[in-house]
Amino acid sequence: MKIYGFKGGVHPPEKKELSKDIPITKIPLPEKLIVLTVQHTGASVTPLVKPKDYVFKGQKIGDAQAFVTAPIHAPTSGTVKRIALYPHPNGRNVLGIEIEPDGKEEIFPDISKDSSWQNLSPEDIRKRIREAGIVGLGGAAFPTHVKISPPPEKKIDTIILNGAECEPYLTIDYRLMLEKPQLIVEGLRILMYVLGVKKGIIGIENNKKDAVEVLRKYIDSDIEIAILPTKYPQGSEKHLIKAILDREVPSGGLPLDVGVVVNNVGTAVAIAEHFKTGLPLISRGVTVTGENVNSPKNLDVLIGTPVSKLIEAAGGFREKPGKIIFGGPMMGIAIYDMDTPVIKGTSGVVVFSEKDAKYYEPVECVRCGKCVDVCPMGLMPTILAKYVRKDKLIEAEELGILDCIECGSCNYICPSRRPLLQWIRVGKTDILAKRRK
Amino acid sequence: MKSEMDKLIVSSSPHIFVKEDVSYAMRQVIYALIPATLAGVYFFGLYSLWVILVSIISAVLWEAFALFLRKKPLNILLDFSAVVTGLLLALTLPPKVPLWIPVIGSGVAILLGKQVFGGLGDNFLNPALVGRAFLLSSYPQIMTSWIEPIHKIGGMVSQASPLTSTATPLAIVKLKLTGYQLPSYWHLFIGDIPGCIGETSALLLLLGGVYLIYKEIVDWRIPLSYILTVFIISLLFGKDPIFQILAGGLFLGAFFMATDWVTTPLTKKGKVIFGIGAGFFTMVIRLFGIYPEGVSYGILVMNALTPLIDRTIKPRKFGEVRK
Amino acid sequence: MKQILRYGLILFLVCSIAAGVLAFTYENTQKVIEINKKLEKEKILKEMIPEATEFKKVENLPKVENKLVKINEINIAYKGQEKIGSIWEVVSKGYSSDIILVIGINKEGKIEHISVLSQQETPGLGSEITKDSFLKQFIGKDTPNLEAKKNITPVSGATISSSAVVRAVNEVLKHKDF
Amino acid sequence: MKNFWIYVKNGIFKENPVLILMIGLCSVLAVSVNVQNAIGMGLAFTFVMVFSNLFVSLLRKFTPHDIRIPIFIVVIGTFTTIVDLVISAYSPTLYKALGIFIPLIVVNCIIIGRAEAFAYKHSVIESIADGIGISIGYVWTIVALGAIREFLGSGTLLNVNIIPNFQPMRVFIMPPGAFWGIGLLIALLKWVDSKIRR
Repeated sequence: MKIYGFKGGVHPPEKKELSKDIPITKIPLPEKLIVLTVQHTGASVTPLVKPKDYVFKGQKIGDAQAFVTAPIHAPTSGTVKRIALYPHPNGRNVLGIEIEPDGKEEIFPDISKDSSWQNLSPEDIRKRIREAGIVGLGGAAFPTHVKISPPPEKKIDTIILNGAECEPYLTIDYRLMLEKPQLIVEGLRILMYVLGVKKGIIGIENNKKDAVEVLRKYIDSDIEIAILPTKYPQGSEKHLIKAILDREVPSGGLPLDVGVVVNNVGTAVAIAEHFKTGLPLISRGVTVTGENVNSPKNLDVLIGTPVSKLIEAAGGFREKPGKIIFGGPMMGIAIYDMDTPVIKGTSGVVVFSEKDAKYYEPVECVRCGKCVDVCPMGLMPTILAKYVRKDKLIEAEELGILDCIECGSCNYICPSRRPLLQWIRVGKTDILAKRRK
Repeated sequence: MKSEMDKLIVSSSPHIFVKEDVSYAMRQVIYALIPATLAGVYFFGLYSLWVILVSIISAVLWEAFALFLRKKPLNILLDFSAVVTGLLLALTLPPKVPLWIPVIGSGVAILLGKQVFGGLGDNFLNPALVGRAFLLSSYPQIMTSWIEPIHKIGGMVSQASPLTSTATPLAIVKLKLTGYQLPSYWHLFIGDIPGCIGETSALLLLLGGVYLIYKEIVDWRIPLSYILTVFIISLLFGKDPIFQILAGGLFLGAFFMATDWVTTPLTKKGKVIFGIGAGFFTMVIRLFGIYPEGVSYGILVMNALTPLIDRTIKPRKFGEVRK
Repeated sequence: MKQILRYGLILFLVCSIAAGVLAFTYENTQKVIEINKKLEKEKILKEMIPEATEFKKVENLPKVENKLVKINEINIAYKGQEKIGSIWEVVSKGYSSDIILVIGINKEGKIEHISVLSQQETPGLGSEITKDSFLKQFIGKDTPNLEAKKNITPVSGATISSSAVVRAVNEVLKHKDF
Repeated sequence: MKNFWIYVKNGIFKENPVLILMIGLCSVLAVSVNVQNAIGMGLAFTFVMVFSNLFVSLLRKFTPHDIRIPIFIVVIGTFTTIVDLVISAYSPTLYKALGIFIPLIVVNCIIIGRAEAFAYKHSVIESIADGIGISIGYVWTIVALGAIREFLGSGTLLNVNIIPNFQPMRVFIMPPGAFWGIGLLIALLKWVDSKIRR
């Protein structure tokens, strides 16, 4: 398969060797689970239960009316203890449902046991996916049923499964590809059926050759595997499409505009698992890693498990922690509270020691142009940052600041240690706020 | 757990950074210049080592002085940019200049070429070249008095006694001077010819330049387009293109000055334009100007045009809809 | 229409007054200016050959073969009826400009005085030819065999400008007895 | 009369034509090679400045708005020609040095600028005050610049050697030196200004 590649990008140290050979394991049921009402991109959900209510495993406990949203479910059976504000990985406090598990794992009786998706209509499958609360598990957590409901005028011809996993440290997608290849292929087939597409492609970076070998055994001629060069941000939707199909998602557009739907391999697993067991999305794979945990792990954890439990499972801290990141080190968010629960978009937890979480004092831009070279979107980050600092938002917008995918490559490469991405984020927020007015 | 929680660092992504910072890059430039510097000292004698040392030390002191005046922390000195400026300035001086020349030159370079604009990153002209241009127009006699190398490659001792004044190969050609012999390509390439301390050895400068390109400190586009432009224009005007490339400070300029991060365009396309422009102006000065050598002014002119290039040349945006 | 006339009239008035004032000033300064000019010229010539009492401009200038040199003017100096020397104004092509020289030749045919009237050579290099240290080498010379780096030390770093002066002096010496 | 001194003071620093208004730079940069030329140019300028302000103000009631510029030019031109002729007659050396710059006073933006911006709208006395103030500002600036450039560029002041064996920085008598010099003066004035304000 011909690979086209894309311009820009960086090569941060991969650090995947820390956890890549460790099979996915489960962790003991924690004493409390906090299911937040903000799990995904789109509208937050309203709790459907009250404190002291008994909930079954897989019971829907929150939903919303909006289109772009997905319901949340109880990860296990137990009692609702409290509905209050809890720390969200994004730094704010949001409404969450705290459940005290009873350990009985009683499954919600109304759950459909019908596992034959072939007999369902695409519309019914979309409904099932929505009801199962399945969202993109790559990180952005965009509700999957929205993604696979393209407007009729857009013709979709290809589905790409994203197995690039370009973020350093993270290995959960790699483990899924090794351990659950048949589910990945099954999930992809469900998606192809829903969208009426003949072509499915799984994109994998060439540092995961063994995953390619394993997956090859399960595919037919309708599915291809694209081996991509290892480069960050290969896993960005737009760049995946560009690298595999040489199609460019237009500025401000979606993959739909070039006839493509992209889903994470984890999402495919979740879809396939849902049709196998009938259970909604109540757990996900998380890589817990970093030089500062004693034994890095790939874990299958319930949504709502506090991060402290994950670190416990990974053997605890090696030395004093400096930074705990939800997600990978390039795009993840540093959290401040050890009680922060896992949400549907949490693909990894990376722990840095105090020494590694060093803060660099920025110096004046020396105009080396490296940020321009590495920007996968073809922007000029240092100029954008300068415009934002000088409050020249119109100029920044003309230079394409809104196209920024916040991959952080510019910030990573900058020899002057300038917080370019922070400025660009500020600028984007300001421009969007002004637009709304 | 609570106590640890208080200490967690919160910052926005990304959370990892390259090791190579500005100071690292500047140190690489210094390493890359060492061969040509040592060759200069070998060719022109120990006195030129003094010139180099005085230039570097005074550049650092001037920088410290400026930082003190501007109430800036002195640890900015650790970016090594003043050392690079001092070294580059010294390498563009004739070997027997009096020692106050590098002191004044580096003062102008650091104070008027860099710090008045706000220090490293805000200067729009290459500081070392500002210093050199100042010296050249202020003390033209001192700045154009050359000596024969005291050591020659291959055991050949120079015929003329050292310290007698001589002329650079470019001056011999440009001014149609009689009584001088033009060095062969080989000598031009090796560098045992009259010229500035660090500009004569094309070989060692090329070596340093390739090292910097390999280390991804400089972009190959500028030196290549620069040298190529000089080559083509010489060809068009019936000059010996190999001579035009090897003689004078073209290699020093193309690899070490025209590639200065701060004063060259951001984009790759812009860098090519910069190289072509510098080559063009260098040749215009060499062919039609009053100076035999045009590298420093060629680069300075393009430095001044860099903001314009950056305004016009933008990288192609991903997914840009062509109108 | 009426306005144009009014504007015209006002302008005319202002201009007339200005013209009057200027005419008055001109009348009163012109004589002084002319005297000044004459005095200055004589002063230059006098400096060259101080004992001369009168100068006569030569009408038929000698032909110069060298294309780089041009003779502008020759004045013969007289002391009473006796011819005691000549003063030459010559132009020579320098490095970046025309160098205008004034050369005084005494009655023995030797150069008595030489100075640069105007030049625009490279400041600090070619412009050094105006210095006495360079020019005084020519005093007393009488044969057109001068050559830079042989019997004349050029200004260092400015061989072209120095040669231009040498060339001019040679031409003058060649034609001194025209 | 109080106003008179205020207007005079105005031109010296607060509205210094060269360093603050930054007009008429051409003659300043060209003539400030040494102190002598600077003084000569300054005096010529002062004469034209004060008299043109005076007459423009005097004539302002008779000057129709539509043709004020031609009239300003005629007034300024007249005084410039007078200066030109007088200097040429009585100080040929200065005339040689200032050369073409005296006729250029006609188009000096400072003079026509003040005629338009000030003298055309103010009384005769005020206009004279403004002319004097602006002239003082111009003179001290051009003389200071001349001193800097002469000292650094030739090693002399008023053609007297100051420091023996000083190696003059010839760049200062060339155009780049003029820009550096004026840049330094502007910086100095801003610095002093910020100190005073604080």
